[in-house]
Amino acid sequence: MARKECIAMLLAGGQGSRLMDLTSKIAKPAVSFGGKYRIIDFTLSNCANSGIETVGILTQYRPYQLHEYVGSGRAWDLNITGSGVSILPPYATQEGGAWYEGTADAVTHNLDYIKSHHPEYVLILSGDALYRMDYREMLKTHKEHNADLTIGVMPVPWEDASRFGILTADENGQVTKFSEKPAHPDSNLASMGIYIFSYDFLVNALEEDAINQRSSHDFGNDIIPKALADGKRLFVHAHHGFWKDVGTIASYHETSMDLLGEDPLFDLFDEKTPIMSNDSSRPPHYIGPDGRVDDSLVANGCRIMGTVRHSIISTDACVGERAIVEDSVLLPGAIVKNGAHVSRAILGENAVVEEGVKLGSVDTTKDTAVVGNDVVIGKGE
Amino acid sequence: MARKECIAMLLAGGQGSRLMDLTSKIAKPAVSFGGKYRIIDFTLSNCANSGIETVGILTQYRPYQLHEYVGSGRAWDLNITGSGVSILPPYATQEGGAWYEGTADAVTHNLDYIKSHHPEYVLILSGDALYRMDYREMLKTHKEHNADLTIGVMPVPWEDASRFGILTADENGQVTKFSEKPAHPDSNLASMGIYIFSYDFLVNALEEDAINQRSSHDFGNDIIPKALADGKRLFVHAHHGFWKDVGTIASYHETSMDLLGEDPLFDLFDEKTPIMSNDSSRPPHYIGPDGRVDDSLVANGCRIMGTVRHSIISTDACVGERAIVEDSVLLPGAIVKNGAHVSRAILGENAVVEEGVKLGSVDTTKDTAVVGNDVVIGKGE
Amino acid sequence: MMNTKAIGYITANYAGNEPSKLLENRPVAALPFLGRYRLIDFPLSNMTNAGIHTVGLAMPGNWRSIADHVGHGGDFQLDRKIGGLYTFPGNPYGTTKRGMRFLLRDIISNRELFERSDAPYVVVMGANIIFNMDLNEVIDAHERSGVGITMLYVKAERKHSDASRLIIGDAGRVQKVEPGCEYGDNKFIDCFIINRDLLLDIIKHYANADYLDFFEAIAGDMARVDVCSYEYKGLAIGIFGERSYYERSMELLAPTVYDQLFQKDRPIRTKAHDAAPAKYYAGSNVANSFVSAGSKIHGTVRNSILSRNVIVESGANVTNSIIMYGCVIKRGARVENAIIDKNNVVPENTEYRGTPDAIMVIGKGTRL
Amino acid sequence: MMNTKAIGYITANYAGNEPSKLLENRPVAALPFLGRYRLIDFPLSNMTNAGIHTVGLAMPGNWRSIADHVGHGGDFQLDRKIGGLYTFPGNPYGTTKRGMRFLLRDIISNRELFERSDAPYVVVMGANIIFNMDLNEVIDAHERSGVGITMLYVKAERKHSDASRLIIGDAGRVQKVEPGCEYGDNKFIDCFIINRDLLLDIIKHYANADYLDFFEAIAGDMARVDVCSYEYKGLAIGIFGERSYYERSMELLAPTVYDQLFQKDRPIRTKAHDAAPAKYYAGSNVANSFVSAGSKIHGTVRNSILSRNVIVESGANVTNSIIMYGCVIKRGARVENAIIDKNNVVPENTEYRGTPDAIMVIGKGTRL
Repeated sequence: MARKECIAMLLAGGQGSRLMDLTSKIAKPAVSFGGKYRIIDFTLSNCANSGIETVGILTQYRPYQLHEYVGSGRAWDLNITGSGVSILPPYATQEGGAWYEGTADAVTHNLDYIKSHHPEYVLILSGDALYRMDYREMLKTHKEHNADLTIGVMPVPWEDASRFGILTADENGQVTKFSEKPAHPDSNLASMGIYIFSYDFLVNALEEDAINQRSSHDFGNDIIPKALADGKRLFVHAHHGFWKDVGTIASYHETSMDLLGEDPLFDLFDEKTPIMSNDSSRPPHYIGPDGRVDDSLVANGCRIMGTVRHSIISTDACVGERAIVEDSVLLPGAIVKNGAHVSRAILGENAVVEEGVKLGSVDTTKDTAVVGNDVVIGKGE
Repeated sequence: MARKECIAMLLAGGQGSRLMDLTSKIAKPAVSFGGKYRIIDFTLSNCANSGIETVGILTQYRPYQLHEYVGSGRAWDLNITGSGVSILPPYATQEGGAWYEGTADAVTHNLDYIKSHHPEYVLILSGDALYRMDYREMLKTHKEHNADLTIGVMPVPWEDASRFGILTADENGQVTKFSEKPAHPDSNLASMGIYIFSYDFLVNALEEDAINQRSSHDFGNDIIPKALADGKRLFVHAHHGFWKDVGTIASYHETSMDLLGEDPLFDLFDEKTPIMSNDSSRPPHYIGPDGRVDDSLVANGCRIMGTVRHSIISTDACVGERAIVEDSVLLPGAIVKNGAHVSRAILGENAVVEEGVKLGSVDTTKDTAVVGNDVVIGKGE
Repeated sequence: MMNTKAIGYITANYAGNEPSKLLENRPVAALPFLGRYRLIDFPLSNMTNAGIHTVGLAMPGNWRSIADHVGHGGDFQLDRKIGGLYTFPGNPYGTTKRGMRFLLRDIISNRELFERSDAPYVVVMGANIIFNMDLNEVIDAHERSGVGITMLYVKAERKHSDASRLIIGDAGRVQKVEPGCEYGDNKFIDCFIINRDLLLDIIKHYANADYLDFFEAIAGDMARVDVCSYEYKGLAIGIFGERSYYERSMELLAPTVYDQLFQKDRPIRTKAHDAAPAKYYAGSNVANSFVSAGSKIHGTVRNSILSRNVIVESGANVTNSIIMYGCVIKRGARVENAIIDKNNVVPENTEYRGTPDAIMVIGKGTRL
Repeated sequence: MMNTKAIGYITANYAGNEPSKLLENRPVAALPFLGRYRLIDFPLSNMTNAGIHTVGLAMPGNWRSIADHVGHGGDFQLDRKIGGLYTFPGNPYGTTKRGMRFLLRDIISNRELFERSDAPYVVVMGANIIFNMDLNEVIDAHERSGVGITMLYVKAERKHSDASRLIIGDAGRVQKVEPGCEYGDNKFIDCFIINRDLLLDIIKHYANADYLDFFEAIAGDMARVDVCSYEYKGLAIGIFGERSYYERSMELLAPTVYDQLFQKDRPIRTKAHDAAPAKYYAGSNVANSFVSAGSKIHGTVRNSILSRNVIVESGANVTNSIIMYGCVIKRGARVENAIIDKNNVVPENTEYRGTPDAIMVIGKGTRL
């Protein structure tokens, strides 16, 4: 197989239990986001837009919808013979089967896959954040420093720093310290969970980690601290721009709302770095004679007969006559029937809010209301 | 999703350890066979030629090459949005991960997949035999009998019957008895491991089996005996024609040789029911000025400078000058160097037999020689 | 489920008789329709939804926009090893003669496909009368009747000089196919089922008259070949020029009409695009309209159809209009009773206003 | 890795000047080559192997065989959402004028693709001079040199009246492009790299002379646009008619020649087929030949090239010949110094014998 400069390993195996009912049946990266996308689209589009054409996707938790959605990778121009996307679930060998026990362990189990592509560099990604990034820039940083490992970081407000894994670096960007959720941070550079490894170092680090009985086999907990302790060349690459994890209901809702407004924090419309997705050939949406849509995103296939304000209406969702939807996210196929009123809520795929039902509250001190996929909310509930 | 009449579940998870070195790194269904094919091609082609357009492939043992080879299913015209092939590896749920413990258990874990297609009938297949079959004929038998379960059977010579799972049926084809390797068979109808279930019966049978602590969760060991005991409507569908398992080195070699000769037992060239495969765009093969090929199959990309007799030379394999290959199978990329002599052997993918080496024996009382993938056989060995 | 009974043949080289700016650079079959589709999507989707896996497609001379859109049939599940989509050069100048859709020469060009098949029937379609039909019902009816050809028609709701009418006699037999169609006539919807053997016979028999339309060629022979009729009760939308294009598009704004063309179990397939969901800004005001992905709406839209990537700026007003791909309606501009072809910019505070009787048509723009 | 520096443009409508039965129903670009390829595979594979993801392809009028073979570019990794293969109607009668490959009108038809790109360079190729080259080396050389155009040439090994020669001056600058080429001349291999901006300038500047070849149009302007030359040292195979087709094909029987065209790290891609491995029966006798999948050999084959699904029956003898797809050489027949086009049956005990100086050519047969 032809030598590839850089391949990506995308960690997509976690359950994402903090997304509650939205991930009861599907893996987090396959959760719908932004009207017509799924969370993994953003990372896969970053790969495609960065010219990275080999992406191994490590799956474990309820991966069926994710596998179907990714398919051959065609939606991201990653259907390339001998490279493109590869789905890498846990597997059995002569010694029996082994589940992925941690992020590093998942990659260790697929070292054969990595080796078969002979890359010089390996990019480790996770599929649960919303951001645009040209990984080629990060690779340039990595090469300039002749680094063993380069870590993508994001400057965060100092008051938030103690919620993140924080990297301290010298004036050249070389990492001097890594602290997980430090009480008294001496840096505000938060790890984005994006790593570029030089190939030889990755193989060594993973092989050593695999036989370390005390390791939890996690990049953040084990591989990075060990590498620092061993005096390896670790550098940071700072990302300037939007980056947000969508791993909790609160952040999912907040990040969804970041897509709205006159000048949104994350612009889905940027044509230079398009967000690609596995599109579904649905017709344009229809706004009815009494429909009213304000400061919202509306995807194909929708039918809006009522009022939508500051919301995201995903593919094939419907809003009935005299119904009101505000500050909410309707996932694909969700239905708000005539006269219902939905505020600050997330309705799962094909969820139904029956006629006249009132759901959620505009009171931002209350939790966002969540309705699971396929759940019907009737009058009595 | 539109209702499908019949979908297929293809059991491709086993290790195939009796194929020894040929399956040390890849799953049995991905093993090369017949010059340009892989074993799973025959079953997938049967599906395509039978108009079955939804095929779930259950994988577990070292599935990477198998996943890459199957890809989007395009090679078998099974790249169909919302159906086509789906790779179904073991997965984790909220309750943790579960490996497939038996053939029935593997299907049980994917009942959600089956249900999502709303089929009337489910065809259970395995990917390790060489045969041509129109599953529509079997489905017709199933429907005519209004059966719960129809089992594909093959009349075998009476003296061989005690090596198989044997079904005894009345004059209408209704199964009256099932005996695993009976010492004194009262029927010569061997089970081919091909089942058509009516959907409701399958779901009930699997759900009951799943909670049965004494079950090994196997179709042959558990589901069929239980169904018979419960008085369900089980019928046989007799297959007349070639059918051979290729699960041991001896049967692999023997079945390979069945492709040769003036009027082969299995004809790769039948245009009505073509064997489809994921072709590799290699150039035509070249027979050198002193090349000599007799009673053999030679795939694309080969270079034959020496002599080949009664053998199968797979894609990109090479036979050097003055080398002799007889009664053998060279897997893709295998190289027999100048002056070497290979008899009754199977050379794995990219295996090399060095110059002048003699390997194997025409003596059919001896075992077939096997060289593993990527192994080099030098003079000293 | 794979259809083993029929293969398909579609002519995409109908050129119409009415000159139009919309058709200067594209064939009728490539006309954008309802925001994201093109007319050719409909016959192709009907074939695919019936499980037909082998389709011959006669291309016009200016085939580029069809090729860009249809590709190798992948979006229609027709990118296959066995069967699939076979495009070939049809008569480059199209079939402009009144009522002519199925030039014999084009059918003969596709002969090899008909010969290689072993399906008993061929479903033949044009691309300018569109519908969403379960073709298997018609194929089954054809099979049961045992006739040579079954022609599909609807009761005409209006005059169409460029459609054909069927003169139907006893037992539903078609006696004549005549050009032009008045209210109440049996309007041929350019779709018929024919026995493959019969088609090959006709190809052979009439090879010297290959400049004729198929139904002109067999006009004297209708009884012998046994041509039957089948009334289609659903919605069939004929596009013959600007007027019918505009009126039929606008009628789809009624959900009761729309629901006849778009049905979940028989999706209309089309080329996939990476356009973001349409964005409505604060103050936008849209009613009774179709809006496609990638559009950005600040202003007012009424009774209109917007294609992908249309921008309607603040204070702009679009009413009773069809706006195609990539147009920008600038601040304060007004578009009414108009069809604006793709990539146009309507400048600030200008007005493009037609009337219900004289729709204004603006040809393709040059915005990249 | 994706090539961000260049997009591609290929003309597949070269028609040649020599009449030939091989070219009655197909363009030169669709000529079968070495058993399983067609000439068009080579420029497309060169583009793909250099990571070029956007390619415009000018089609001839009789484009059906190219469309069938190339499809939507999937087998060449060119079936993409962003970029991919864009086919369009080139001059339907091809570029028959001597030495003309790059009709300006065709280039202009493709203007939108050039305009939409932001790659700095365009790689331009014909389809009748084939090679397997690392285009990135040439793109890099072009970039380093800072010139407007880099034209690729080889030292001609023979006379070609239908090739062009480059008159090269100081610092490798091309002064003139002239039709015809003798032994030792700098033979243009119909491949050049051009700055995209310059190409757009030339399109605009020479729009009124669009009936000219690109290099005719800029003939008076070579110095200003700064045209450089690049000698390609590898194998370039020019196919201009039957004679060169036959001779160049036969030369590939030498592994040293073959190995220059087929290299594992730069595969030649082509349409995938489901043909079984070739089958050799007891008593077959094949030497110094290429045999393609799907063939069945009972008889004798010497110094020949057999395409897919060829049957050579017992006692049949094929020598110094090219046998195309689906032919059957019946029992006792003899074929020598011949090219047999596809789907022919050579009857029992007949002989098709040309001589080395007068190769016999049999046009397409009718076997299904």
